[in-house]
Amino acid sequence: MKVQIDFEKCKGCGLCVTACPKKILKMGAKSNKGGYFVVECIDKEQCIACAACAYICPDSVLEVR
Amino acid sequence: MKVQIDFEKCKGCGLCVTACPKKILKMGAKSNKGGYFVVECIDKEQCIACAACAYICPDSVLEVR
Amino acid sequence: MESKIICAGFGGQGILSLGKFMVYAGMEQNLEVTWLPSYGPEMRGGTANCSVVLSDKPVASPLITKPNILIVMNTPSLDKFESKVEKGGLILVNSDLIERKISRDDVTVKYISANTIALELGSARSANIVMFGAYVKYGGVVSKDTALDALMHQFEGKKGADSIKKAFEAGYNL
Amino acid sequence: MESKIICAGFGGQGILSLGKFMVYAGMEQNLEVTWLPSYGPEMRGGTANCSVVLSDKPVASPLITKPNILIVMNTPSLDKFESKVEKGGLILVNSDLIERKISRDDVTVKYISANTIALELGSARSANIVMFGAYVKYGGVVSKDTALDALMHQFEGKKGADSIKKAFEAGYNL
Amino acid sequence: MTKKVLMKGNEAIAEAAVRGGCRFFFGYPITPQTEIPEYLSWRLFEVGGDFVQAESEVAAINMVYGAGGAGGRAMTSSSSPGISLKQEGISYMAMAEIPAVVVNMVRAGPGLGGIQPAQSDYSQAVKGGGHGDYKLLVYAPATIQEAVNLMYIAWDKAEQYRIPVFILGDGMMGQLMEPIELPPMKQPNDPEKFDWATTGSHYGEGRRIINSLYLKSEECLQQNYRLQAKYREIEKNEVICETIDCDDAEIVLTAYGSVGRICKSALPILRQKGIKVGLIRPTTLFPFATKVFEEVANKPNVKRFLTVELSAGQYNEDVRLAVNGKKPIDLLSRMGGEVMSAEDIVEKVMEVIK
Amino acid sequence: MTKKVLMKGNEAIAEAAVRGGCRFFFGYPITPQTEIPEYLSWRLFEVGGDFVQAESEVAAINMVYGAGGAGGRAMTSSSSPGISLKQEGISYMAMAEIPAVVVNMVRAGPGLGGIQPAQSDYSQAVKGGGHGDYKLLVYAPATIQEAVNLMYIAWDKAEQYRIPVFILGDGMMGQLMEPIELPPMKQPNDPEKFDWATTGSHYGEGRRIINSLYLKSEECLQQNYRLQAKYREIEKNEVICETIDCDDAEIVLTAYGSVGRICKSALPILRQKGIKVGLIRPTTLFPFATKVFEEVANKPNVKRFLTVELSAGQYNEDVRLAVNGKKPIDLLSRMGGEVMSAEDIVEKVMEVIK
Amino acid sequence: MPKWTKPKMLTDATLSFCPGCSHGIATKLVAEVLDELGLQSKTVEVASVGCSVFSYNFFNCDSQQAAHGRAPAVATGIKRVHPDKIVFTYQGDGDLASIGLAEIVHAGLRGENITVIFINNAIYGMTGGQMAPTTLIGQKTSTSPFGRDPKKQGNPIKMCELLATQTGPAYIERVMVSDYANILKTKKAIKKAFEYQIAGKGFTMIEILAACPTNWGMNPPDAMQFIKNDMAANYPLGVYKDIGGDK
Amino acid sequence: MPKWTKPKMLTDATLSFCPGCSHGIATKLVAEVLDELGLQSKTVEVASVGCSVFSYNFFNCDSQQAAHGRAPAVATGIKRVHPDKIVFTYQGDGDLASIGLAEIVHAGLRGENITVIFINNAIYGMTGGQMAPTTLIGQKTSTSPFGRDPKKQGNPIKMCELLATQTGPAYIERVMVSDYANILKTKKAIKKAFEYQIAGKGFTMIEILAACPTNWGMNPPDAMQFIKNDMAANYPLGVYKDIGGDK
Ligand SMILES: Cc1ncc(C[n+]2csc(CCOP(=O)(O)OP(=O)(O)O)c2C)c(N)n1
Ligand SMILES: Cc1ncc(C[n+]2csc(CCOP(=O)(O)OP(=O)(O)O)c2C)c(N)n1
Ligand code: SF4
Ligand code: SF4
Ligand code: SF4
Ligand code: SF4
Ligand code: SF4
Ligand code: SF4
Ligand SMILES: [Mg+2]
Ligand SMILES: [Mg+2]
Repeated sequence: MKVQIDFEKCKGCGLCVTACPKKILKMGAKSNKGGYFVVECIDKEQCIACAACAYICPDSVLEVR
Repeated sequence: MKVQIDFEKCKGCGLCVTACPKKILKMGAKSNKGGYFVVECIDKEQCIACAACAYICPDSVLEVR
Repeated sequence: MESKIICAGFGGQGILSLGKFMVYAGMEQNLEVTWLPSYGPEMRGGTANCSVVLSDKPVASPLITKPNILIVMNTPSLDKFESKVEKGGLILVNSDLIERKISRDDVTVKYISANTIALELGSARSANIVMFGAYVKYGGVVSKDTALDALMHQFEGKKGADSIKKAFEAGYNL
Repeated sequence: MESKIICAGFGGQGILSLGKFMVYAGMEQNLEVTWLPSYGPEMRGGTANCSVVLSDKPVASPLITKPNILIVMNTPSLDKFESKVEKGGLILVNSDLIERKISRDDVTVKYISANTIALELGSARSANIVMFGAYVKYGGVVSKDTALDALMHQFEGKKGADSIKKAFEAGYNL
Repeated sequence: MTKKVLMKGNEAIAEAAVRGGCRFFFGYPITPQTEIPEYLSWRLFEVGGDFVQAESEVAAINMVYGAGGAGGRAMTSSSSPGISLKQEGISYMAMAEIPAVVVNMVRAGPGLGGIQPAQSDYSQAVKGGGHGDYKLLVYAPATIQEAVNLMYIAWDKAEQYRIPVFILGDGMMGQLMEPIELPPMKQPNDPEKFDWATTGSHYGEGRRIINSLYLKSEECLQQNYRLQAKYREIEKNEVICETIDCDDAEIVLTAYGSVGRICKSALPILRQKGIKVGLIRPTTLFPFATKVFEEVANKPNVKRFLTVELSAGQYNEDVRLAVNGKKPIDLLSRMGGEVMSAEDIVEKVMEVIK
Repeated sequence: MTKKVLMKGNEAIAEAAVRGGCRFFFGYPITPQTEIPEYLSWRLFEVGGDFVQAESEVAAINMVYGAGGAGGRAMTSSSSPGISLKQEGISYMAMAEIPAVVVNMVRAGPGLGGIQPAQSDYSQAVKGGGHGDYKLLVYAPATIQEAVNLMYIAWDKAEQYRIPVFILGDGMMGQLMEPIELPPMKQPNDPEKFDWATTGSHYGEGRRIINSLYLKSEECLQQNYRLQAKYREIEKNEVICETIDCDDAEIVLTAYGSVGRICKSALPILRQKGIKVGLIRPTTLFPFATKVFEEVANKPNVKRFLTVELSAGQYNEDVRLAVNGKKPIDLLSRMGGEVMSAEDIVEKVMEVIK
Repeated sequence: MPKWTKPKMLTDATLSFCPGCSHGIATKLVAEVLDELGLQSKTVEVASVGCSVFSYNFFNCDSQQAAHGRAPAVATGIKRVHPDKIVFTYQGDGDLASIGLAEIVHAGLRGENITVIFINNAIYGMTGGQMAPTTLIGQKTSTSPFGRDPKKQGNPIKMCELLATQTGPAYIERVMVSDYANILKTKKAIKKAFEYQIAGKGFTMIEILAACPTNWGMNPPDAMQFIKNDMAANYPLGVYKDIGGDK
Repeated sequence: MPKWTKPKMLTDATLSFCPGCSHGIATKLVAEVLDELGLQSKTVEVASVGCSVFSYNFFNCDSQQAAHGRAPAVATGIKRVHPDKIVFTYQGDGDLASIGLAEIVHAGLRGENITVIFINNAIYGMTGGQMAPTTLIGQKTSTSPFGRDPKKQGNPIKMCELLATQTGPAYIERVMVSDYANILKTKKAIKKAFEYQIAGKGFTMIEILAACPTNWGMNPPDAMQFIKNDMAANYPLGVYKDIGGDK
């Protein structure tokens, strides 16, 4: 399953984007109810489940399996 | 004039006695109005005016000239 | 004459500034004015609102519980304040961010695509200026010229002043 | 019956203990008692005093402004309290440390060479016990036996108990 | 009758606290109450409790907050300037509903003032020296025995209402020795039995939160309503007040604490002089004995009141509120650590009735 | 007319302080007053003054003690919990007679409470939240303009009486913006001209001592007499109180600060409904406008009072003391940061008069 | 096997922090450690006054909210009643190093057996960006608008250095949450601190260099760089005290 | 030429200290230094709460009595109004290191240009002998009646060591008044501190190991030996910080 994003919880801070060694996370164009633009995974296949993104995310938005 | 003792100010703590290199100060038998036994100089001649007694006296009882 | 306005929306939408524009305009027109923001850390990422009073007598209470004008920039704010508007009052709705319609029929309502308009004019952040223009038109206690003067005064010497003016005009001319 | 006593003197003369001896004696005799010391850092090297009340009814006020018995161990204390003693009251004066005489003639006065007596008995520090003995004799609300019992109870198992007793007797038998 | 023991007020208060179940003391030295911590610094270890000399009064009151919130029977004691430093903490405890006991052996103020007895912290204790609308359950004992008895029940009341209990004493009471009867040893409640205490045993839904923050004003209002309802309840149940000879009195003295005791000694003197005098001596200052005053003020025999206090009229304000204009009230006050005697009171009575 | 400027309450207060001669600020951030220190953190340097963000409110008030005692025009500001921490220092300042200004922009309490406006620190400010018998000169402005005017004279009054002046505002006033007229710049007095200030210039006989310690109770009493005499003087000279329409009123509203302002807006609504209503709005809380209340209470047309306040009845106690049972008094109160509207007041009036 | 899921010691409440705030990271790390050490039913958290004031809503255990600066005193009270339970404070730099300085130092001197999580973000976050005791020289804040000048606004306080000089503290380390690797180090340090507490070794404190993007006026990734380049340069990372095996 | 006479900066008031109390010595030394530096008409003393509370009666200059622990804050207030005057505090260990810890540390961090005379007598003298933050391990006091046990009553605080870790203080030295030679050294240190203040170098503190014969239950000469043998062993003498020429 690798990385999973909880759309409503993301605050769009962009920290996970900087953390991902595979550069597969990027800020999306869609905003959630909180008005935040939510991060997207542009290529789940490449995800190595390293959890760097999950560790840096302040809001426990990302789950990595 | 060497060491001079202000009888009423002395609190009889005995610190000057321990400080005098000439051992010429000793606790006296007379008490002042405060009820303290006042220090005495037993041999003014020997006083070298080193002021060790004056420096250690907490109550500025001793004057050394 | 006492105009009691509540402006409400998300933090970051320029809600507090919108209120200040009204106040400056009111002052320019020699009205008595007050501006009271909601404040504190609960604003962080949450909602923001302010109460503005424009009056020809000294303002007794700056705290508005029943506005006669409501300007709303998001749905939660509409939910919160819709019912409080006085009968016969005015509601200006930013229809770009609020999908639903007003349910009351005893108030005047204007739906304004403030974000779209602002974006079209090339200044995405001036949706609040568009709303201000609309307010001057429909809220009607300050003249257009006075309001525009007061507004432009705030942006004097700053870049983008031109697009501010455009946004105001667009709002006013809806 | 209410006996209101002030004991006063230098710090270090056992003034507070003197008051406590009275209180213990009073308790032994099933009287109501209170003991209130002067307190605080101003006592340092200065004067000490305490107020003692012995009564057959609950003590209403432990604070004594007009004692009927005054026991003084130094001149400043005599100066301070002499005039406050009630008419017909009693003043016990430690004449070893107080040179002057009492100027009033409406009170009973006993002059006691408490320090001399104590010194003669070989316990320079029990001048206060001598005064206590005299108090029991002249102050008269507790019996001699009860007072002595109560006193010795305080020194139970301590060395020098014997000379305490002697000092008491000396004071009592003046 | 149990054997009476002779004890200094401060020590008796400390021993009574232990017997009343107190197990934790946090405090800082200050005259004239230092014998309380000194006594407890060895006594609490004997009963398996703990004693911490805090770095300051501010730290002390917040340690009490922590210990009380965790279900322990905790107390602190101090005197006037130290109590002022505790005001923020006391306000927190009131809002967070922490059961605990705070003792103030009042000394002369304001400022560093003096160390002699005073009653000039009345308003601070009763009206709220800290911020916000709160009340403490305020006991003002007149004798050491009464202080002992109140200390003994203090934590029961504190836990019953989840409220800080405040003992308003004074320097005289702390230093005084008199024979007292000590109550038997009582065991404190097991913290785990409280449904609000943060004992560290709770996880998830049932977890306990001790808190005084309510950022949403509606919620803050609700918590304030809760507090006010509790205060009304306490007003209904907890008033303690002694009334003497008011049935035929023409002049009624009123005083609390040590001064109440002094007033008592003035009564027989005045009666002997033929003056019909009574006394209202409240033991609780909050809840205030308003009804007692109302009833006495309504008696036709009562012509006037005389408030006697060691402050500029702080207590007298509550007397005036309770009497509400029905009868005239005079004030005999001393300040700065000076204490009036029974004779002073007699003199004042003679003056006001003529 | 001078040109009016639009300013936030907190900033206007800060600017008015500077114009009133304030040169030293010592404080600690807390909502909703932080704009005061933020403004002064640059403004004071422009006028040759100094600004210190203290390590705590406790440190801040003691810095003010030092600076004020040295003859400087100094102030601190805070909000409820922070003001509680300053109580010891305020009591010291009262006793040592330090002229200075303390601002409290009151928020909801008790405890950490909330940050919305409240008036629940009334007793603390007026009755003495610190220990001992003392009073502050307490101003409660209703509008920013009034706050500005009071700040402008605050140090003059503080120095005239050698007393701490206390400004009791609330969160709403601090956050509100309205156009105000600013007074002209005033230069502070030279500290060397005071005969009490520790300017460091004095040696031997004429040296200055700032102190609140009086270990001998007779001396402590004398200093307390001195303070009380000063307070009587202030009561004689310094009452400020606005009275509206009491001459024919049947019901008289009373409120202070922001609530006084809201009450004003209820008056025309009520008059329109045919209700004869008046208002007493005191600006000084100490000294209290007792005489004004007495006179109004004595008017035969006045049937009753309605106290309106953002607390559980703290202000109402002073109203009751002043009215002294002459007329019935009702209370409309809000707590927790909730603020009543003019409509709420109208509703309450309708309810109590029927 | 999941590589990362939300720890059970975190409730479902939305964190009240701004986007990219390091408080979120630190809170999560503490929760993970408590999970891993199995401390969920024997822990009391003490929340302080600052942006983390609501942490009693986030940690899934018993909790007390303490007055500003007094969390170590509150923790002392709790720990004395329940010496067998785990007690920790979560404090900001204003709370711990300014108003609460006496309380933290004396808790340290007492060797109070508690753990202190100290979030140093060089700013008063909650109140909107005033100067903190740890604000760097030159840093602009709303009460040092021209940049902190040591002559006017004094010098930044170094808490680890200060506490390490005293007897009482068992373990003191400074870490940062600027990036993945350092976040893992931070977690390790936090874990060690709690292990020391379990072993009864005494006072432990982890100072975490953290970002406040909002009041620093930076976007979160830049703020992380600021931690690494500026904060860590002024506040050197490392172990300042470790009594190791002895108690 | 007189070898020693009472300094003019001492008034004629009888010192309120017990016989043999080190406060008398320290007070006198400060007065001598002020005399020698000619500071009599440009000095404000700040008295603290402790046995030295009446020092405003002893120093022959302007003076303010400060609330317990707050002397550094009061001194800050005075110094900001009169930066050209000399301001010093005279504080005990309870005052400075317990209740007033935050104030002294932050005055140090601000580099407040004041001089602090810190009398460490390991006891609360004024209130009758309770444990001080500096009470030695094993020392009996009225609130550590079985001797200070670090597990129960915590560890003694070392103020010079603590302050020396921070930027802000200019000069910090620990001395003692146990004997003539050390009294001269103490005087020298005090003089240097005031000279630094005159030169505007910033915060200076002299910690003086001192005796409280009364509450130590010793005669004064024995108490002096206790300073030398016990106090100095736990509180090493020496210069802890000296920025020397730079400001
Ligand atoms: C006694 C008191 N003073 C001041 C405040 C206001 N206040 C709330 S949080 C805070 C500072 C928070 O800064 P910090 O501790 O660094 O935490 P952060 O928000 O940066 O995480 C202040 C001053 C308060 N609540 N109580
Ligand atoms: C707020 C406050 N708390 C406590 C006290 C009581 N108090 C007076 S002096 C003192 C301690 C003095 O000890 P220290 O500072 O070491 O001075 P020393 O007497 O030993 O010279 C204390 C606790 C006080 N006056 N004010
Ligand atoms: S788990 Fe690793 S690789 Fe996958 S998205 Fe997260 S950071 Fe990138
Ligand atoms: S780190 Fe978390 S909150 Fe930030 S953008 Fe990524 S998923 Fe969203
Ligand atoms: S001056 Fe020197 S020699 Fe003379 S008495 Fe004093 S100590 Fe002794
Ligand atoms: S040192 Fe001074 S006080 Fe002590 S005995 Fe000698 S002269 Fe007297
Ligand atoms: S203000 Fe700063 S510290 Fe507070 S939540 Fe926002 S980013 Fe975090
Ligand atoms: S109690 Fe101790 S410190 Fe105080 S004056 Fe006496 S000897 Fe000196
Ligand atoms: Mg911070
Ligand atoms: Mg000491």
